[in-house]
Amino acid sequence: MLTIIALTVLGVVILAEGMLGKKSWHLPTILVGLLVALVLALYGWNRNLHYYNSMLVVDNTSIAFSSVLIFTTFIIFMFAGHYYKDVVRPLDDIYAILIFALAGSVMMTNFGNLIILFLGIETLSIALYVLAGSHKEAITSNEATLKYFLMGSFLSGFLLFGIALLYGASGSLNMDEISRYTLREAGHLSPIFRTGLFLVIIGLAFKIAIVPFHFWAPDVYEGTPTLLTAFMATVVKVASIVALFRLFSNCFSSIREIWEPTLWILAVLTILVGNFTGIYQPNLKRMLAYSSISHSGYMMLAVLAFSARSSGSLLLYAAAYSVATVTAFGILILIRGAKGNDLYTSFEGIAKKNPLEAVCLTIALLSLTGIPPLAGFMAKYYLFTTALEQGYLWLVILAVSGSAISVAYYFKPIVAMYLKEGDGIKLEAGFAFKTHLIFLTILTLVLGLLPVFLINLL
Amino acid sequence: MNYELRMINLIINLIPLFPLLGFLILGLGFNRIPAKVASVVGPGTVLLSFAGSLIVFFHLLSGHGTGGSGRIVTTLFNWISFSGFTISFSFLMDPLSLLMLLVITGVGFLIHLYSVGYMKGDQGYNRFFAYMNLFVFFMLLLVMGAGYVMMFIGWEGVGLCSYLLIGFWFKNQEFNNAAKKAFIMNRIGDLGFLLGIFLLFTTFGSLNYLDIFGQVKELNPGTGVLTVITLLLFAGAVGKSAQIPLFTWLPDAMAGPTPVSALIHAATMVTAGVYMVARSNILFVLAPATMTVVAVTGLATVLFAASIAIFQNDIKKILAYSTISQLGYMFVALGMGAFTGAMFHLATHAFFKALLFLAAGSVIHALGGEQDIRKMGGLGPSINKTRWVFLIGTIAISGIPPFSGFFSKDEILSHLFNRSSILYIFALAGAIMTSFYMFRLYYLTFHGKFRGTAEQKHHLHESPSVMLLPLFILAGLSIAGGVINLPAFMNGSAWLQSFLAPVFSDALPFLKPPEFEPGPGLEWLLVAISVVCVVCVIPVAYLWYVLSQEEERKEPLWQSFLRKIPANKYYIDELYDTLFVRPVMSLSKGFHEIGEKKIIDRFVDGIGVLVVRTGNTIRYLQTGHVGFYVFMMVAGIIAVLIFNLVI
Amino acid sequence: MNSINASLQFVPISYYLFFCTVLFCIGVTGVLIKRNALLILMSVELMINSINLLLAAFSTYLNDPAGQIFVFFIMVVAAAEVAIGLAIIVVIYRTTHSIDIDILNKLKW
Amino acid sequence: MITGILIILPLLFSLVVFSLKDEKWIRRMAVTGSVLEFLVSLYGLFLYSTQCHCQLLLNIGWIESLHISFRFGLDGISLLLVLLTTFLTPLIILSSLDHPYRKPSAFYGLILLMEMAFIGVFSASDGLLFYIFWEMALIPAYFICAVWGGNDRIRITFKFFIYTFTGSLFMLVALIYLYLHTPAPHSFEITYLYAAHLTAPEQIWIFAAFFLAFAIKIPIFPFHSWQPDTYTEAPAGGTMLLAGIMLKMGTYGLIRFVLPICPVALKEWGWIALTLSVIGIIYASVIAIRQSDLKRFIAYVSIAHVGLISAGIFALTPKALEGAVIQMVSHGINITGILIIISLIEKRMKTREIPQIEGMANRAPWLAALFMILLLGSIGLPLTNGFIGEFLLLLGIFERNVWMAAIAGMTIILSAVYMLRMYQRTMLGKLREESPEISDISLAEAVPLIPLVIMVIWIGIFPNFFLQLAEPAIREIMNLIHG
Repeated sequence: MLTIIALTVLGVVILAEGMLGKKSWHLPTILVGLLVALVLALYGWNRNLHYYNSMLVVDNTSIAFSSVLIFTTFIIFMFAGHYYKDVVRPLDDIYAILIFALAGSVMMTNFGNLIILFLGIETLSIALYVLAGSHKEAITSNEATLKYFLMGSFLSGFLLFGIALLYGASGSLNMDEISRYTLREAGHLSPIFRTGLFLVIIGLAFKIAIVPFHFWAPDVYEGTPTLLTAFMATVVKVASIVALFRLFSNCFSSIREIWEPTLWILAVLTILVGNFTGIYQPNLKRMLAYSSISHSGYMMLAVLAFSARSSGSLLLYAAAYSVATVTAFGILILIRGAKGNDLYTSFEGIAKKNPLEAVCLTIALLSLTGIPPLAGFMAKYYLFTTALEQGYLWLVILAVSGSAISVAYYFKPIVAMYLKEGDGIKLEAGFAFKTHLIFLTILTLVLGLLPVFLINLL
Repeated sequence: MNYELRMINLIINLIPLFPLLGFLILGLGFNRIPAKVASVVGPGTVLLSFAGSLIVFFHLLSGHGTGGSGRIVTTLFNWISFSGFTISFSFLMDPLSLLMLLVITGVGFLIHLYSVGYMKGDQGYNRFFAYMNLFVFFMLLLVMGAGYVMMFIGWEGVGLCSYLLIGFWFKNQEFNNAAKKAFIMNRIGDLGFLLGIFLLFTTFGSLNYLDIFGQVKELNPGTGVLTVITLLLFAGAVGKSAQIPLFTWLPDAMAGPTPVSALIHAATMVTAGVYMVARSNILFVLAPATMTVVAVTGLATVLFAASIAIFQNDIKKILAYSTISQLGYMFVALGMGAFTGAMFHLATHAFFKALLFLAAGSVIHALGGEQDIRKMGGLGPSINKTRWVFLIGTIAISGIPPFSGFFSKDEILSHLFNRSSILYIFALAGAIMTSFYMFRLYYLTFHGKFRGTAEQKHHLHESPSVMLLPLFILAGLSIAGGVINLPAFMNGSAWLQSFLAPVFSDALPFLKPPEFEPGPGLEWLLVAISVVCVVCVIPVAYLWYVLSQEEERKEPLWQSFLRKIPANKYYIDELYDTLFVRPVMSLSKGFHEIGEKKIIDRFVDGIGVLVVRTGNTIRYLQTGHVGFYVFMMVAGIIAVLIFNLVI
Repeated sequence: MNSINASLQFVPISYYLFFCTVLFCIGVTGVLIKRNALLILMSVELMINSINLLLAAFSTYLNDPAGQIFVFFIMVVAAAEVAIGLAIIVVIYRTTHSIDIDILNKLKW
Repeated sequence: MITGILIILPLLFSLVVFSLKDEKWIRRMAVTGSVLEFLVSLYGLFLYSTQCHCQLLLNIGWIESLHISFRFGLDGISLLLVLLTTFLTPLIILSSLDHPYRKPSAFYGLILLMEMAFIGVFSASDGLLFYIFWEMALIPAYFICAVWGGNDRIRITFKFFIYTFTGSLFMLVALIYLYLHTPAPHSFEITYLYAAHLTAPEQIWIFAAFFLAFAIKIPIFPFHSWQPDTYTEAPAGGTMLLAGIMLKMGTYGLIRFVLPICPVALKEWGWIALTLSVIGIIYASVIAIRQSDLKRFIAYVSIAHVGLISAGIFALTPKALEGAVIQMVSHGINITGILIIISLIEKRMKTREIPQIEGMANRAPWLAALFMILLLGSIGLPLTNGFIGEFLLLLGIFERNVWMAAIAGMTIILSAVYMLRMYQRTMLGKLREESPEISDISLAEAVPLIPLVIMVIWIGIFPNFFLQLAEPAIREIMNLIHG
């Protein structure tokens, strides 16, 4: 609760600064504010607070995830300075909206009532519609925001319809009520409820970009300004998957057999389509879009194989995935700055002059591939273990084949950087930028070597 | 263990070590140490081991410290040993191995000595002696080893040395091919040998002669496994001793320097097969089927090789084929159970064949490398000493009394006669051929008029004394070598017989007894027959090859056709080439071109291509049209709902 | 209040359900077939309003205000959404002088 | 403790090497590091006693909640392979010192990193650790081959990477599956994995998954198609690491995991693996005969030899296992030696094409002599290391299946054929006029070769030390299979 308030206030403060024209204050304020929010979030640890007759439920799981979200936003904002360094127009709006979006995502992790879920999603989405189009002059940006908006609002319609049906069937919007209802009616659920259930799934699937509701993702990611794409690919995705996870673990765990097959199929489709389509992409940004799709498929395993340990492994996975992806986007920002595009060809031979950047990107990609001892491997390992525990052997085998395929595209930039000859340009990355990259890389290593911290949290 | 025995053990272990030492010295310093040192070290080490063997020999004769068993076993160390499996590096000294030892080191020393002169000035002088010493070392391991694995070590080792020495002049790829051929053909046999060893181990749980021979007595004759074992072992022997069908490498092996041919390809290595069969006599005796195979193979080789030898024109090749056929005699003897006879012939053959080779070497030396007898002739007067020793060798090999060859061959023949008269007749035919081609060789080389070039004639010279001395000694041995086993009916003591008796004693009872025991009279008769036969072909040879060489040229067509086949060695090489070499080569090509590139690689890459193609197809779903996206999503929604609600 | 509920409950809930579903589907069809961004936006609004109606109906039948409160939230959100949507359409129009959604497919594959 | 040092040391040195700039110091540090490592491992050998089976344990808690921890330990087999690694790495580094690699810091750093991974693989007594190090070895290998390799390196090395990586992923699934079937509390510790209760069909699947991973790594016919290309394209040092040490990971894995964990499956389906291995021997040998590129030639030779090793492993007899272990060591030594020689030849003749090389022995007798010894070792001549392995392997296979042994035995003929053919065409004969002026092997070049040659002879004459080192471990594994 406090977190959300803090974030909202932070957003408002930024706007105020903007009015005062204190452009240079933005980033410091934001970073401090985010830390404060983080602290406030952690303050609720082990307290298990309920607000407004449990419309907001703050338990450890939600705290952990919202911390991850805030932290991810934090590390994204570390790049903001460099990204917007030669933009003259005031940035308070963009920053503020980002913060509001974050607030929305935090709501999505804390909801105890479908209304809050909906509000969170909409806060997030509406903010993102704006952000996606924030690069007004660029036609690609316009296209991105239009596509995102149309499909987004369309699908949130389905979400709402689903919620409405759930409400009608169960007689409440409160999660506990609904779960009690499901327990009661487990055997003979009314078709209304089931329809509602699946419409809700679909609504969330759209946000997570689960195949076949993923079509928006690649285009929107490509069109959106890179920094914000990073936000979409990490915070938004994680928030939505957490929402789904929360919904299922709290409400629908007792009626597994109903949603299991569907999610199974969706997960497999997502993993395969994501990985297959990633292969042929000519540029890194779009490739990352597809990789994010495949990763949401992997995270679906945690939802599917809901067990005592799965929340922990989902947390680890989310963290590992976010860190690695943000790193990759960081390098992407650099390359874009230098070459004006993000085709693989612009990566050729940069390892010579920029060993640090090359190594960071390499490690990030290897982590996404799931090579030990990096974070990505540990995350995948836990995920597969939990899935196998629940007996999803074939799902795991397919997932594994998927990550075998993923090598095909994750290695393209690596090959380009190290093995191809290119114009030996020096990327201009400031000291702060470099240190941040190093920090992220080390984080990837540490998460890989000591995953315990996150696992044992939940 | 008393002092004396410890001394003996030490000496036994030293015997193989001396040549090894020589090898190490010469090998490591081959391009540093001067030739003089090499010519001392090379023969010296062998002489030392000869001395050692003599000591052991007399010690064994005296029978001290052997516990009456007539054998000494010394163990250096456990070579391979882990739970329930031990192969110790140990030597067995018994009459059989001692006989071999004496032959190897004795004849070996003489040949080393000869080489000092023969190889003088060759740029690989030191290397040569290094290889020779290494060979002696391995040969000693072969005969001294106390088990089949030890024998196999030596067995492969001598194969290696023969490879190295055949290809000694490695600038000439022809020689290298010959060397390679020798090694590979040997290895074919060795595979048989190895499998035999495995089967021995799985049957008897040990690979020591004494353990195996101890157990084998319990088995009753003709057991299947014994037959298989012996056949496999014999395969090894066939390869090493150049019997049919693996004999073609030996003539090519003549590419090596002549002393090598004398030592390795006449006196010692090629007889390893004979030694092996003799060593495992009890096994063979208990497998009658194998015995027949051995005998038949041997006899076939005798005739086959002899018939080829008649039509060869290369002095060394003729000797090579004669070696093959003499080895054939030994195998016939073994096959008939005349183990002593075989060993006896082995010994005498070592003497006179070494002599012949060295003499031939001296001839070649005199003619500056000429080996074709058609380009020789009339060399008698100019290199008289060589001519006489060569003649001695020829008489000895032809089996004319009282030369050594006579006694050994006659023992085999009479033994054959007692067993089966058919074999006897064939063997006799072989003997006749032998004396014919040998005298042909002798006459064409030393009689008639010289057919070489003028400047060759000008250069003709007798070899230096360092080469002649070994010749004389060997000549002496070839003359007198027979005495070691004078048969009883000549009031001889049959010393070798009694000396080797302990080795073969276990086997003899299992031999099927001869059809009848010939009296002395019959023995004399047989001797007479064989002598007469071999002697009468000499004038024929003289007539053909000395008096009337012109007619020998223009012969009727059918005759020339008849000579064509054996003259071309019955086209065996060509046969093998088409049967084995070419197929393997084309198979190799096929595997690489089709198996690798077309099938396996294509399949693996195919998967990759498939994945990439799929990716490339799927990605076109991303049309970029919102309308299409929305449509797809709705389709998806409907699918999900139908999947869950209707179905 | 209760009397109103009672009078409303006079109509069976299935009618509302059916009616709203139809309305919703009309909206969906509109989104599917229209190529004009503005019309699509309106169809979406139609969908959302059908949901509002449904929620209201349910809350009446359940005698539970939550649904109707939710409706208010939805209206707010929808308003915001429309505002954003129109803004976006305006921007698009500025750059492409058209609000046909098929004009824009630079981003694909 | 010592095991920990063994793993940390190369890592530290590789970091140092990475950070260094001055080429001279890079080389020095690389050599020092690897040699130091070797000495440490020798000390480990000194501490090791052949009596009990697994020792020099190191156990640092890692993820207690899942009973995963840094568990290292050496038994005879692992110790031998660790020694092999630490013995070969310095020689490989030495042999590539005079080669002008660009970015030497990265090159030697990666080699040391790889050494660390190898040692981890060989000493891990925890399934997950094994897997982690297994993959960690792959990354440096990829970069070494891809960055310093030949012209077609990008395609080839990528194929190599994705092929082996795919294989190992299935191993991961199998491992996790095993983990979940270990007696509670689940653990990856090797003994737990051995104790996992599996039904026969489960065992078969596990076997299949492991076999796939290891067969690709070794490689066993028909999973070998990545290997000749990779060996050919990789830089000399890289090929040595791959052929000398890396493929031993596969054979080691077979012994450490497949044999004890799925004996039932082996009894049912082992014959397929055995047959494949034996086919591989003949197939690769026959192909090797006609190869013209020396490195490609060696690649096929290696396939043939490891085919024999894996055949021995699948023969499931103690002798065959002893043979396999000793042969792993011997193969590592021989092939590394031969590869060093090949790099020397290439340095002199500027080519690896056999038809363009002839008569080197005329000018380089010592080179030819060393070559001959290594070659004899690899064709298994008695009193060289190759013979011990081949003899025991064939004997073991013979005990299992006579015909397999007979076919596998063909290798002693075929190896003679291809090896001598190659030797004759490169070393013997007349030196071509057009061929460059070549010199004999220099002392610096001989330094890495001499130890190898000595080992060839030493193992050949005194194999007992090595055999008995491995024996208790092998008895252990045999008990697990049959008990």
